[in-house]
Amino acid sequence: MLTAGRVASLGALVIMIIVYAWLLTRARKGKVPRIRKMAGFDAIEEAVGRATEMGKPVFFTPGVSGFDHADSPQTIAGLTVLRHLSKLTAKYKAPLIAAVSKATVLPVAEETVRQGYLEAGAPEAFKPSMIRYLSDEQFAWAGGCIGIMHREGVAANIMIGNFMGESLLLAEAGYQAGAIQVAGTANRSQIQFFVTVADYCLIGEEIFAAGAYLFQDPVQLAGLGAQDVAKWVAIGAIVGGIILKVLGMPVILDLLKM
Amino acid sequence: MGPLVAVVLTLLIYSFLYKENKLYRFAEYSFVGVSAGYWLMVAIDNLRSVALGPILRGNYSYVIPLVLGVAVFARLSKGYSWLARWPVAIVVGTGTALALRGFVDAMFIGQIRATIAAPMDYNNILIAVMTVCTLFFFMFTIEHKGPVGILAKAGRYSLMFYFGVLFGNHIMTRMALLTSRFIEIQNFILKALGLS
Amino acid sequence: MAKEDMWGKLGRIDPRILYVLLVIILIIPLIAPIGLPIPITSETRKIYDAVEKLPPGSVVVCAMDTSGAAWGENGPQAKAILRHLFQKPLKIVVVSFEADGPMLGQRALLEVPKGEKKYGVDYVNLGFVAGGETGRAAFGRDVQKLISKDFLGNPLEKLPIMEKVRNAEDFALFFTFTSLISAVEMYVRQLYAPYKTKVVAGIIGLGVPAVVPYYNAGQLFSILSGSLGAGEYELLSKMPGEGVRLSDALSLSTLLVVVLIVVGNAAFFGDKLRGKEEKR
Amino acid sequence: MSVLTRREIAVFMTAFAGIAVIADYFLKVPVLNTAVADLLRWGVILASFLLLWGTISMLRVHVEVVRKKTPNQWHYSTWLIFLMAVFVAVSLVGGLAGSQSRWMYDNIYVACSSTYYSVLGFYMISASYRAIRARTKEATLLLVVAVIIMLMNAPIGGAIWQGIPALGKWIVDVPNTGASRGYIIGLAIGAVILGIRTLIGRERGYLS
Repeated sequence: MLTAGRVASLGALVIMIIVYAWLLTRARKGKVPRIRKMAGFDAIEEAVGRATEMGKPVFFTPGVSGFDHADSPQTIAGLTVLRHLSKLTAKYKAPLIAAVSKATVLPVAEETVRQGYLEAGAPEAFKPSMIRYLSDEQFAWAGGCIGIMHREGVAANIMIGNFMGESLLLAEAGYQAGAIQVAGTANRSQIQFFVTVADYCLIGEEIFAAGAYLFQDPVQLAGLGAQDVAKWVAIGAIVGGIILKVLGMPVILDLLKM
Repeated sequence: MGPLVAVVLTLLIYSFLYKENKLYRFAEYSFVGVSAGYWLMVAIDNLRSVALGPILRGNYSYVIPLVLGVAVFARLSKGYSWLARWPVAIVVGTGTALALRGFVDAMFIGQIRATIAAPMDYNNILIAVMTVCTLFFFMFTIEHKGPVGILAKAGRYSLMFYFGVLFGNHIMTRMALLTSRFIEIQNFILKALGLS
Repeated sequence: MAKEDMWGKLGRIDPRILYVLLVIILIIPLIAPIGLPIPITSETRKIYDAVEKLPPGSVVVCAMDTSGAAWGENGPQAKAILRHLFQKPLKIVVVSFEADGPMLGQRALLEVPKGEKKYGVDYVNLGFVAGGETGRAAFGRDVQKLISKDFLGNPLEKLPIMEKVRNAEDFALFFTFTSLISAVEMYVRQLYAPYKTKVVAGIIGLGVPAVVPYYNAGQLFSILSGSLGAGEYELLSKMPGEGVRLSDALSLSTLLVVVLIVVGNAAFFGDKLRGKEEKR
Repeated sequence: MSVLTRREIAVFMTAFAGIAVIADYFLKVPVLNTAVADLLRWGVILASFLLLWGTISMLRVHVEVVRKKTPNQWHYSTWLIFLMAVFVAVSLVGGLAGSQSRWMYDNIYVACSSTYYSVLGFYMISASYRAIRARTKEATLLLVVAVIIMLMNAPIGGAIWQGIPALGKWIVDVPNTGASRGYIIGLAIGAVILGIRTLIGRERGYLS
């Protein structure tokens, strides 16, 4: 009944489901995995501090995508960072400018920042004008962001989300404005520009750890835990498989071919 | 006439390089307008092929997705907007599951298997080592210290090779796309001058 | 002192000067081609040899998953491959799973010489299939149950070619011309994994590094890399076209980028060094 | 009726469709396999309705702009709607593959969109000069690799130093494959966990 050649995949899927379910139940009891230090996220506080010292604004954008594509997890990761960032700007009294590129993201971003200021105990410091909707069009939005960075002379530029053709433009503008830059994206054909231009970079999957890292969200921590177990399995299979194969016992390889 | 329109619009867009202006936006909205009309028609055309065709051939079960599909427009009404969730639910369910089963097979098991199955020469061992190190870099629930730290660091450096290649190829693509526009303009000029 | 000013000036150059420089560099080889040699990669040669060796009557699918934006690279690729396919006794199916595809597929079909080949008998444009990954999976499973007409509106029953095109098992070779890494991965998941279809990724240059592991693992039959790949293929099939024409300008402009990165970094480190000296 | 309006119904539909599609891949059960083949075709039909919806909601945004006469914007939106209508009319009369619609598509849409993105080529030039810096050891490595790859891609590279093409190819085939493979395996794991979360109804963003 099982399709030949796909048994190993089925096994892997079942293992992942069981591990994830187990970690989720543990998380419900308050037992969550610990997360490693991530310099990119820590740098946000440093950036805000610098902006406060200089009395210049912090610029933020969650990328070009909205919620209706496969890229929406990246937008959500960006907004998670925005919530953390707005708490910090409220705490340090640094001016914040968040520019969104999709009309659908605007209300969510507004609510996020309002919430951030409320949690930091400074709801009166929140102004809706902190969040700017520039345009749904890719380059009109990017052009708007560049304009803001130049005009306002931003001290920090934080970009987390999905970035496409405009990634290098934005990073260049931040660099020209002399801002400290923290940038991250899971877009596989743009990340290299952030690595070469930004001061701190969050690479690929790292941005999806935002909720777990910044807010210790138990469901997300359980998800990361499950992913790491799968990575250990992959590492074990590769290392063990190669060693056994060299020793003339290709057991793991045969298993994977099932 | 056609190539003239194309070249004029091309130049209008390039005027943006000097500075943002109204002509550029005119060109931008022109293409968004045509593409919107095109997408509308292509969606309808697709429906004729995949939904109406089978029904006309006598396969009446396709009436069900057709009705469910129309429910997408229930979002326009306040009272029935919940109906619009159903088609989305099915699209997301099938799409997610298709991707998921393929991810496990082709990209998890498939890639691990390929790493082990490769003949063990220096290059393939290096590939295996870099794969493992990159996986260590993407570990989140273990502190990057000690041996894990060294492996993760090596993973980060491995990724730089990948990003470097991305960088180089990205530049190539951008330059090719730009050059192909120039070729189109050149073709137009040659034709106008009667040289081709 | 004079040296410092130079570094400072280099760092603050107006980008529009650089734009003009680029335009000049691109125009020169278009007017006076240099004819730099194009080395043929093993990946491109593998595609060419495979097409040459296909038994007569084999079905080759060309999936146009491209867009207007990427046509500058995907166009030369698709045309180079189609030109060669039309010279062979093969059945050619054009289809697309991205909305912009069918029109561009039609354009490519109109632009290449078709020899003796007849529409509906030897080649067909099946138009667009929605659904992304779902559309691709359904196409591989059963073409005729999914689609009922071609892009021109003809019912499939009236097209003799379709007798040979039932499902993925009939595809001798499957090309995708795309800018999307994800599109290539969808074929690896929905055509290679279940049916072991020979998928060739005709992808724009920037997507290549991300799909190389699939080629290395045998999940992709081969990769045609950007306009460079198109140029190589044109040379192999002895029909030089856009790909070859692009190559000189590509060479020079890429070189310009290299030079600018080196000079820019020299200015940066020169500046840094100067800063350090001043602090002392 | 009130039961039907509940979000759980949709979550159940997602889970049901999803589990059927997954089971289809791993189990050889003819009834199931045929049913899922049909389900996939249903999915294609529903997806084209979503595409239709996407276009119509975009049209609504522009109609709203024109109705409100939003400054600096409504002229453009009017032009957009006009061109959209012309395209629809032309392709209703002459067919989507007809020569008039192809004319508009090739000379307006393809010409503009390809130019629009080709502008990035110019920006690459200025950014490579003004912002791309070997500020860390990692970035230095990245840039060295990038330069080798660029010289490999440009046929001129081989003329500068004969070893460049071979070195570039080795980088693409070996280190690039290794790192990219690790990235892909990690990506696949992330996608699987997200997929499971979606199918068990813990990720409901799509059901807004």
